[in-house]
Amino acid sequence: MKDIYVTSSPHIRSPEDVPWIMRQVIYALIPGALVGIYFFGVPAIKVILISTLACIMFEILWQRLVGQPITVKDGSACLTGLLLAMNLPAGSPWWLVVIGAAVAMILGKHVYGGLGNNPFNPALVARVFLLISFPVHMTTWAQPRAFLSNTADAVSGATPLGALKTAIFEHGTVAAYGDFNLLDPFLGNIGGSLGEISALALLLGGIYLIGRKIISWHIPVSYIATVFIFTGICWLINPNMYAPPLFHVIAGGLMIGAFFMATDMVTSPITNKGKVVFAVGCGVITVVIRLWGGYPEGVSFAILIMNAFVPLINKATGPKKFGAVS
Amino acid sequence: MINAVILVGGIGFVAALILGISAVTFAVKMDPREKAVLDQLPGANCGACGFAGCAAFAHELTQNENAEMACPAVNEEALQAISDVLCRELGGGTPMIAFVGCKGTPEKSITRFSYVGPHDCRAAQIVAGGAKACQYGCLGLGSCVDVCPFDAIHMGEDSLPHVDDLKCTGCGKCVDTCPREIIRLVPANANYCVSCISRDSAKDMKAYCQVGCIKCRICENTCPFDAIVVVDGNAAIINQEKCRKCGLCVSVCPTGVIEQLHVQAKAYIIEEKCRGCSICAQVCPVDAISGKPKEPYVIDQGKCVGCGLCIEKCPADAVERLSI
Amino acid sequence: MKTFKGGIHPPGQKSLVKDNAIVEMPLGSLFFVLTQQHLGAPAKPLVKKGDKVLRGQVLTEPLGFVSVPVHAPTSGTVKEVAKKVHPVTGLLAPCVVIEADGNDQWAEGLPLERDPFAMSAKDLLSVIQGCGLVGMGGATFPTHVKLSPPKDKPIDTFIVNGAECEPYLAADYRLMLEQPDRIIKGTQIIMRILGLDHAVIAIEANKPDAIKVMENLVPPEITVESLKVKYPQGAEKQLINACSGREVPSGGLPMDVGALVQNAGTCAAVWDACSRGIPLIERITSVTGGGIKEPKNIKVRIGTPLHEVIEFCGGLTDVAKVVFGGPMMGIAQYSPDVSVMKGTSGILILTHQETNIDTFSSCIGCGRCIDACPMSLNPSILSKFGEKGMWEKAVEYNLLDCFECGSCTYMCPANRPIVHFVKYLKTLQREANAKRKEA
Amino acid sequence: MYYVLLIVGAALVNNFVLSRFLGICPFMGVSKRIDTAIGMSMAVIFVMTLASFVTWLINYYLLTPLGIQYLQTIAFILVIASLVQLVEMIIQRVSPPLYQALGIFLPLITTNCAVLGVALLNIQLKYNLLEACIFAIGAALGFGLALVVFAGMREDFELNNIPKAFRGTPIALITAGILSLAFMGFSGLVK
Repeated sequence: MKDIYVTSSPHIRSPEDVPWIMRQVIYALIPGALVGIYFFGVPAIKVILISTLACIMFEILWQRLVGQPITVKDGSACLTGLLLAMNLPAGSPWWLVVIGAAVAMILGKHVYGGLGNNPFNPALVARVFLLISFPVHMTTWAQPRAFLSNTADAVSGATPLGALKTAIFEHGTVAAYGDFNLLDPFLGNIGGSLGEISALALLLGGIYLIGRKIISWHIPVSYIATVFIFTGICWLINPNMYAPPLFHVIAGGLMIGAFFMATDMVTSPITNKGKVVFAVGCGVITVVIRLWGGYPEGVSFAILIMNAFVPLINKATGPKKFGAVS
Repeated sequence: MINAVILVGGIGFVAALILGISAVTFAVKMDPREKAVLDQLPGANCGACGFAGCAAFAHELTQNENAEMACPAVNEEALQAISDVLCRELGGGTPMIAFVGCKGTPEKSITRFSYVGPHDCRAAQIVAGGAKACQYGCLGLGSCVDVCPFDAIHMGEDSLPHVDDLKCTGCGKCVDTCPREIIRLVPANANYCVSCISRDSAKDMKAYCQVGCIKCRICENTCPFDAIVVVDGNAAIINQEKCRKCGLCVSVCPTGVIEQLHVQAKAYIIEEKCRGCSICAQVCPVDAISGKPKEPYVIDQGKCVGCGLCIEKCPADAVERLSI
Repeated sequence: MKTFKGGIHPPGQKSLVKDNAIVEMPLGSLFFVLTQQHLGAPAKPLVKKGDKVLRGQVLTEPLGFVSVPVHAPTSGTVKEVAKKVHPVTGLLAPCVVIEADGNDQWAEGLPLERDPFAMSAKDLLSVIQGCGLVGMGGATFPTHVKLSPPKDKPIDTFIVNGAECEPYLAADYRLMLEQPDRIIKGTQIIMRILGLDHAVIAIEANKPDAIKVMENLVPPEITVESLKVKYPQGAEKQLINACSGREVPSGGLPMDVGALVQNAGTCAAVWDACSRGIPLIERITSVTGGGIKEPKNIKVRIGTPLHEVIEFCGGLTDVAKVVFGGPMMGIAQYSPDVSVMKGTSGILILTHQETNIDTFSSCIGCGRCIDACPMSLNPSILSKFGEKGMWEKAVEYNLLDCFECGSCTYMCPANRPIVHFVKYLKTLQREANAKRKEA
Repeated sequence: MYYVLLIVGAALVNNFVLSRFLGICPFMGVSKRIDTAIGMSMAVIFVMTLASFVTWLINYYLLTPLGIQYLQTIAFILVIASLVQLVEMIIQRVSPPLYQALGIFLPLITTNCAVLGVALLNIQLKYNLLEACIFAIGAALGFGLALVVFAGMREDFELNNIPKAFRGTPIALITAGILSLAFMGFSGLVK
């Protein structure tokens, strides 16, 4: 009986393994990516392809280099690539995407030992790295559907949050922004990163993930609720200075952040209690940066900063022990 | 200018005053020797001395008059330095090194099943007692390698751990880690060790291992110095104090389970000094020395095993080791 | 429906064997009766090579209170008292090898006829120990010890465990369906020993016909409780939690909350022992899995070697793993000579498709193990400590509360052998404690 | 509100470690375990506040009247060094475990650029005495926050399978870099 396997119990396993989970997240991202492609056209496809391929390539390259088994099959590199693409402007030049992929895969993930060991969300590390290193490229937003008009000045738009910040900065009131159209950001007809424009598509993906039990409702719901309540209070106090809460929820990167970036299993707390604490922290930092900070958008920074707090949160919020109270 | 001098001097003086006062008020007694001793210890905090790290051991050495040198990793120089600091002689003990008592490579020693699980011997041992058919054999997952603080053990291509004599300090961490107690400490100058600890009989062993000690006692009968014994069903054990490193046991062992750690330098006879007394030829356990009486004797380098008996017995100091 | 917090829903796979009536396995020629088939103090062999033994004859003498004897499964000659593979440890252990003579002749006076309800509790307990009864669900803790609680911890809740939450297995189910009276009468004897006027038979809701049979037969002082289908519903602490709402304190025993759980098979064996004096020499076990040609529920003598069982069930097709017990907590076997024990509730032949022998990767922090853990532990961090051998830290995270049900490991998408790490850490902890005591 | 902003500004926006890159040595050295990190943070809060207080007085009541501000750096180092020595002695007496844990790093505060930095910044930014102390507390809080968060992460690294080449300081520096990137999000929060 030499070809018999002997292991510790249990002897059966759930079929839901890591590649399966990664596949589900990728499926959930598809609607958001499709909306991006619909509004930004061919450049969006290019960014998605380059980013995904570059991430896979860098993973293989690194693992070859250090002599680790190659793990691209688990789909995490592909997912990181897709997430990174969705966080970049559709018109990003190819080299920007490749640099981002390198930062994500190597600095964000593999120097820490690969999937499961990284404290920060790799895609966000790359995004923030690019945002600070190449601010011009990273804030040159393509206008939605501009590729159809076939004009050279396709790159001139601004994100709703950017426009809001400018309005407050230049005129001291939100009135300068105009009226808060909620339908366009809901559907995706706004400027912004490739994948963050349509709240609807991201919401669909998020609901799919929750339904599939890949993510729990705790992070997205607490995150969005915190942003809504916080901005709502500010708006009630001074509607001249602050935009309505629903606008803050729908416009910008909150949806993709709450459903896809903050919920990254590796870099979020492990218990549900911890997830709520984490998400509230993300929400507060996001709003603080959006309302009073120098950057119009704070989701990436907020999640990265809270990523750093995860070990502490995990320590403080262990599960309640069975039989502790009798 | 003068202001500056006065000011800086003044601040310095005031600060010195305050520090001086608080040094007295908040004084904590600390033996200055402790630091001196600590500087001499290796600082690897391996815990082989039985204390929580080098600092704790340094504390023990200075505070306890009777504390012996329990650190296996200090060298002669450091030992002398510590003795000087403490003003008492510290016994060093014989330097030891780790020795792996198993030669059961996957080809020579069969496995019972395929193990899947953590890559750790101690973890593998709890699943049906480990995959190796021999209950005494090396599992080959390298827990000893991971635990070595001196990078002195490495897994060889034969899936067995190998000790680097030069790096091994004999701290014994690997000995504690090995779930099958295969690794043991032997004197660093030991030359021959038995690479098997199996208590199974030759009959049982035949089924799963070709390189185990089969308790045939040939080595016991061959050893000219009674240094090797097979007792109570244990594998052969070499008494390192009695062993004269002749290596005869290696040559007679039918399974080749006795390992030679160092190459012994062979002996040769200095012609001018030899008086041809024939004592060397008589004591040689391998009959490597021949010659005619009153004429210089010759050592057959092919036969000599470097035991050194002749060197010891020669009345004329005519035998020496070849330098290697 | 009653249940507990946490747990998992692995596919039941019971249909493989669930509808097969219990068949008695014909007598083999060689029996390997291990002397230690229980948890606790060892037992000393009373026979030597060449002795003639009869069916039901005592073979060992228990050394201590927490110990039980083993008995000859059939009549024959002792071929040798030697070391054979033990299915629980996988190591060699003392074993009485009996060469059957084929007559299957009972020892003198067996089986006898008596009214157990006329006997005193003390007598019943000594009969139960003398007949070598242990928990037949797999833990093999001596039954008489469980039935002798200390005075300051009286038992008021008695639960008969018919949950059989392990996938694949259907031995208890068949027993409940075919011989419910044995279980009920055994339950009544245990109630008599403990002086209880009430007992609960707990059955998972996926066995409606067993629940029905039981409900029709039970006397009014016994109730049948239907439980939610969830693994590990049949684990002692979880079962008590589900049935009575009580939580056995960390590090404590069921008796600390006044509860007692006995497996349905054990109850049936208690009846046989008390009414007819028959020792525990055979049991019902499910031989199932994708790798066996004819899955069966068999009544098999203790000591029957594995290869004979496999032969009786038509032989193997594809085999990756052989497991004694259920797929969640059972123990993988490697030797065809390993023998059926008192605690062997099932023999699984798992194919490569059914079992998972992939290597594991780093924890991705998904938290599924935490949701699954019925003891509300943090298996994720325990497994990380396991990788580094940091048992002191693990003890701080309640390592010792884990009873290795395997729910976390079943769920883990990264395939991490969490239970293995836990066992490993517990071993390290035990060794360190032993060392400390020595010093 | 002004003082709250002062603290927030010093702790988050211009975090001493993550955006001014002061005090990296103790930040790397004492961030291996959370409890020592907390102890170190306490020590730093205490030393920074005290140092700010004393150096401010010295600057405005000794150096300025005498017209020898050019001696700032030397005088401050002198004062801070003695202060830390004092703290060290007190800790050694009062809490030996904390002293053991901080070990070599207490003397490191002596010449810690973070402490000297806060003293010099106080003068440069023309804070009054109260502002100087509050700024020091904010800066020390920011230092402590970064230290504790970082210690939490490094404790987790112990359990992770980081490639051998990156274990210890390399991974800590990379992480500090990423954390610093993240903290840049706060820029512009307080002018």
